[in-house]
Amino acid sequence: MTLTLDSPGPQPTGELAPRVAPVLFPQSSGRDGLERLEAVWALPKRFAFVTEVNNTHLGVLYIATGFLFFLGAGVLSLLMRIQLAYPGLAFLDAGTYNQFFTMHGTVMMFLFAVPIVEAFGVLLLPALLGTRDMPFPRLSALGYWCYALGGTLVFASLFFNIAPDGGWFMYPPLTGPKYSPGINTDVWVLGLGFVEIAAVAAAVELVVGILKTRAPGMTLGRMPILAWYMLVTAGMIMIGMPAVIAADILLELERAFGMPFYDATKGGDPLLWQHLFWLFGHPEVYIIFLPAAGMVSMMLPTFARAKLVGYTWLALAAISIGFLSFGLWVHHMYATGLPVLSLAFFSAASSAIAIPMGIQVFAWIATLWDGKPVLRVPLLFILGFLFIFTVGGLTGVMVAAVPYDWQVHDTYFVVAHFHYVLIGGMVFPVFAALYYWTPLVTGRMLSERLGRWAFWLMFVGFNAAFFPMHITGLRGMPRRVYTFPDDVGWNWLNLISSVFSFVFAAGVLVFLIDFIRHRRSGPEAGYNPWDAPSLEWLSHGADYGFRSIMPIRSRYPVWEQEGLKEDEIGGRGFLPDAPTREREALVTGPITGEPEQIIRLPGPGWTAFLAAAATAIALAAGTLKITAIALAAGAVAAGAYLYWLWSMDRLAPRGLADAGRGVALPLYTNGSRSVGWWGMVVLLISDAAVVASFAFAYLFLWTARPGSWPPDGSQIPGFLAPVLLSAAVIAAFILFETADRMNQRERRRDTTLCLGASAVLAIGAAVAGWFWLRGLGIDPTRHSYGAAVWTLVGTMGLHLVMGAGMALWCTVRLHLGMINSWRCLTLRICLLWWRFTAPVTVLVLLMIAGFPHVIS
Amino acid sequence: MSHVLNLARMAIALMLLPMAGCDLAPKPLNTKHVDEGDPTRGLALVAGGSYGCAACHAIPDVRFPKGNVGPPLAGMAGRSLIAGHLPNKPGVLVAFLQDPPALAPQTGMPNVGLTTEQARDIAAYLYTLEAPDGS
Amino acid sequence: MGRDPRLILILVALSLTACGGPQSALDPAGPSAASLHRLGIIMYVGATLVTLLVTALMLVPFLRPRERSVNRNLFLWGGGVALPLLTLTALVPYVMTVGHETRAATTPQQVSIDVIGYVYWWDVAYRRPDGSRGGAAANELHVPVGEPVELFLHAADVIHSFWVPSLAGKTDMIPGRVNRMVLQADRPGVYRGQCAEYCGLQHALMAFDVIAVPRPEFDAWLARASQPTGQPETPELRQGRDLFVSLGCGACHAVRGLSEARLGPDLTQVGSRRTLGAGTVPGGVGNIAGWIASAQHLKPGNAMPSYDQLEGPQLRALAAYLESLK
Amino acid sequence: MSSLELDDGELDDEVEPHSRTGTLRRLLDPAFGHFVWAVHFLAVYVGAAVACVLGLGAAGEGTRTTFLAVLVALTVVATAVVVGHAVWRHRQYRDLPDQRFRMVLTIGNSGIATVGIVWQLFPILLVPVCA
Repeated sequence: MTLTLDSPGPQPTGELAPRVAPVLFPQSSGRDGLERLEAVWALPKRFAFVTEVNNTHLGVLYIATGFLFFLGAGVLSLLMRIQLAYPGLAFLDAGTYNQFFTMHGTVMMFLFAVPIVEAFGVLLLPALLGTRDMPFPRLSALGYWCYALGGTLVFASLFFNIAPDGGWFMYPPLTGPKYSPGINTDVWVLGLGFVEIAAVAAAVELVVGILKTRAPGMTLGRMPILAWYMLVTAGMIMIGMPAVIAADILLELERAFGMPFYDATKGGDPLLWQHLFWLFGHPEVYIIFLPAAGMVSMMLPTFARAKLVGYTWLALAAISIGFLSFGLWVHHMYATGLPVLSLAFFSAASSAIAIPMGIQVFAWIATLWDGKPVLRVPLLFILGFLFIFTVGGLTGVMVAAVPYDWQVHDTYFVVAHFHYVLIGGMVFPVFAALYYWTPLVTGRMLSERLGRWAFWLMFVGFNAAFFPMHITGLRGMPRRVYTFPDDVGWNWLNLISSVFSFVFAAGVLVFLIDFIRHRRSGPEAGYNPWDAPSLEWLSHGADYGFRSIMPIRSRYPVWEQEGLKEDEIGGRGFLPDAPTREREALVTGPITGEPEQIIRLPGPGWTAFLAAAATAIALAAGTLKITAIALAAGAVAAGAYLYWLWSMDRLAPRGLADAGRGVALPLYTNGSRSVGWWGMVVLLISDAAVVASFAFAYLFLWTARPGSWPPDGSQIPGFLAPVLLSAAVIAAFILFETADRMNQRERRRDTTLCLGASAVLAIGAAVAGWFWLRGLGIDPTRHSYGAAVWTLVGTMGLHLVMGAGMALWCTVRLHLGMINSWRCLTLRICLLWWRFTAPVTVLVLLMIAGFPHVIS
Repeated sequence: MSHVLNLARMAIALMLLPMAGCDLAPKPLNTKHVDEGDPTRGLALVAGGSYGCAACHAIPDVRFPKGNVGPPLAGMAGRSLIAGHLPNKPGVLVAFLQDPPALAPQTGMPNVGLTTEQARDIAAYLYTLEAPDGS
Repeated sequence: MGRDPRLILILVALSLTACGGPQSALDPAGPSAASLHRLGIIMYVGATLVTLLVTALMLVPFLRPRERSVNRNLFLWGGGVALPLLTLTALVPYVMTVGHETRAATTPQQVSIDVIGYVYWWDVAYRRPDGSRGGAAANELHVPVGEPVELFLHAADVIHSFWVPSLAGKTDMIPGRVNRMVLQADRPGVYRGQCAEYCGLQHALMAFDVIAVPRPEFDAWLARASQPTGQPETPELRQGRDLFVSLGCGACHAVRGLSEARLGPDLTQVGSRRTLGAGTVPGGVGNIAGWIASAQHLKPGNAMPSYDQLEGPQLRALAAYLESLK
Repeated sequence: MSSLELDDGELDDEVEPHSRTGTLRRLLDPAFGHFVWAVHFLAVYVGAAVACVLGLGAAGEGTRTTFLAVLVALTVVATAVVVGHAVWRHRQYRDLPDQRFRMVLTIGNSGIATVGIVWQLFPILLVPVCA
């Protein structure tokens, strides 16, 4: 892939120049350097805090927001447990209960679990990787604000009785236009679509951050283990989230425009949603679990007083889980009546994941055996995690067994199972992490005594509330029932669960009290209070992270690299200064960690916040069908995004700049060396997953009703039009390639001509595609076939229009002198878009034209 | 000092007064008594559901269903009339439960086929239902 | 923490002994449920042992700190790789052979039933040998004891899931698809089932009964279910029948010989039903009257309106008529 | 002061034998086994699903046996590819101490992927087709 995507071209190459005086921006390791560093990284004052884009600041906000959603969804669960305490209670009516359980699941999964583990990544990774910030701070900010505003809108729907009520996995046709005519479902689809996009933004940030901004010398094998886990997680979000985004788009197309993807009466199939949703939904569990496991792996060595046993094993376990978890999606569809053989493939794949899981658990236990463990509160939560998660994992093996799952699927057994997995596998580690890393942020320690109270209340409350649910489920209680009869034998089990759910909540309350208390009276933490081995403690919470960026030679640098602290404080690492008066960071090679570039990061600014807020308002107004506000806010959002894009690929001098330690590095790079290139690659992988989901929908709808295709009486597409369209698309692409070549030769006029022709061809192809489908008589609302074809072709048409827009964008920048033979990152990134769009469009056209012929 | 103590005593007495008042308020005396009726068995019959009492009436000890076709049965012990025109006496209630249309031709309440013993038990149970406080 | 394994053991033992309940997977009454239960027991025991092992291993370093460094290979290869690899290499093939009963082939003599899920009730139709719709019922399946019964599961509106834990695992009912499953009750009795896939507002009140009776009794029942209902004998019952017609009940409900509509449950034998409103309230004339007058109060959001404009005697007559249909 | 000593070799100590290959491909190479697993998994799953849609369930015993034989053959090929790749990488890396992490990562992933692939034989051999 890289070979074709990354064309060779002029690179302002970096060279290590140990004893040559650098040309630009000399760094100072003295007091003046520190002053500049502090000034550049200082937080904006008061209300302007919404303009801050620094990861430390955003990470804290992110975690706090996630925790608030956790509390909100927790309160919902307590209210539900009151309703279920006795049979036949009327504490909540059916409609309210259904909204509550839908929101409990939705909020816990989408607004708490995924965001908060990503938030820990955003907060900790730059420090763990020994750098100053993530490579795209404004993208982090956009991700955060999209999440915070979108999440708030979704949660607020509860107070207006328009909260979604279709269950957190929203199965159509129940959630289709016929059976859910209200806007409740639109709130879910649009609000969550927003949050999912935020998650993808964060994933792009995490992948590129981990690969491209590590401390010099930090090879892949020396990364803190959390980075491995976060890398796998972000990769999974990249591939998995697009599937559910695609499913959401199809559902909203059905709801808003009557395109029947899930409506069986018009050739749709409800199982299409289940495939797409669970293709994301099962990996989702591991997306939540893996970062938590990574945090456990970070904390364990500290408390075991020993290095991690099996670092490499854990890394490969994380990678294996990342892959295998995508082979489990039918796990949730065992009862749908698919052929038993198909189900059994998934059963076998689910079992294979037990091996990396086993490796992890035993690596952690071995680490405890290897050292002399110190039982502090975080370790207590980790032990609780190990126990609960083991139970949840074992019931996971049970539900993976197809026939057994026929009994327990959609019952309280499964409710118990996934709470063991999620609370055990994620909430307990997150509490351990909160106890562990709070001193890094607040500078004070939480109470050991209250921490023990919180742990035991949570541990006992959790097990006593959720263990009986296994039995409740086996004795026949389905999930999602707002009440139950009093003569089936579930009364005592439910009462026990209800009572102890409050004990669990009391544990959370003790933590909250402790947290509020410690801000005033907690003991000062000082430097590295737990005597941890990892780099984040070196930074001890300064806005800029480290005084200077230290070269790393160990997996446990704070334990093993002598004099690290002194050198860091003394400014004897890289970039001890901010001579450009801007925020700077090092870009390093993704595999070896050798320094490649100095990037200048954007500081505080309104763009990200404004873009997120305007988008949120536009979506909310759109959902409520207030068109004027939606359009106005949409225009503001579009303006903000365009301004943002314009301000990227800034004018940096061509020469080498001082990086400190006698090393000179370029300020500008092209191609695969630059972070922008990596960002685009990651984004295109996500995009490919969306297109693949649409293609899957097309093919799947055929398998649901095999027979004549097209089934709706429209004409079978011929080959002439697709071939002509493909030719136009390929020509547009080749013209874009030629533009890049011309630009390298500084032939500005030819470049402009090529770009212009490319844009014209692209737009022409998109318009011609429209007429082609119309001419075939394919109607998007008559049958699922037409809906699928229009969606696929329409998506590619959008890609072509975007490609044309990029050509114009590049033309303008070319003429303003912002693109030239060596400063061509914008052009190269747009070229990446075309290298993706052209072949994919051709493939899509081929499939739509060829598939009906293949099967007939 | 003793002055302060007296004040405190008075304050406590004042606070306790309303509660004492509650205890002293005249309780409606339950004179209704059904010979050979067992309220426990009666409640079991009502709550068992197969006679459908709760499908039409809200009954305090039955959580579900809380029917709204007929009147709620809370305070049955204190009611003056059954079905709007029959005196609420033990004998009448037992007979009414056994065959409502016979005593009240316009009632919607069907004869659900209770035996005399069952009707007595249910009547005995109904007479344990005092009016809830404040109503 | 040390007490927890014991607690788990006690609870596992409890779960295996406290089998009761009309709707319990722990109290199997058919070959399918029994084989799933056997698989379950094997896994409960295995899971308990692994939990004990992990918990013990995890607590050892706190009880007895070690001086030597740990044998990594034993943990990583032994616990991490060998333990799951060996146990699952044994378990997975076994799992693959369990539960085929529910997809087994049946012979033409056996009973075939179409079950159609509606929001929020179950339509039940017995297939004649020629495949046409024979006797019908609602929210109740009568099956002969000891024989495999073939079910064809449909959905009329949204997704439902057909589940009788004592007899077999669940199978979804999906619009546009027909799922097939085979069910067998080994002993006579009433087995409660319930919709297991969330299907909207009253998902909680969507239950049914499977009534297993000896073959002759079943045949007699099916014969009755296939015949038109008799003429009402008393004036009150006649008034009730007339009301059934004049109020338009027949626009939704079938009463064999009187109306054929199938928008709501078939009422041909409603007087003998164990429950009304798909398990909402028990049967019987009192509940029938209550249901007619306040269906929307008892089960808000179901498709039946509350007939709250009836006069007392009319309500009684209609309820009595329906109760007489047995 | 030891952390100050930094020479080129130290920064660059994970140089691979095939460092000319694109970075993305080099990053993904240790997960090669899992990519094969994914392709194999999709192949057998989609193959079985489409075959059942096209009426394999009603087909004769011979057709079904042939179909299962194809699935078994696919599994054998996929296993061979994964194991072969792991052996190849092992040969390349075994004398390079710097590459130990990469080697273990590659071989470990391949091992787990192999289990994932081989275990698909259980359903293929034990579960009736299209039931």
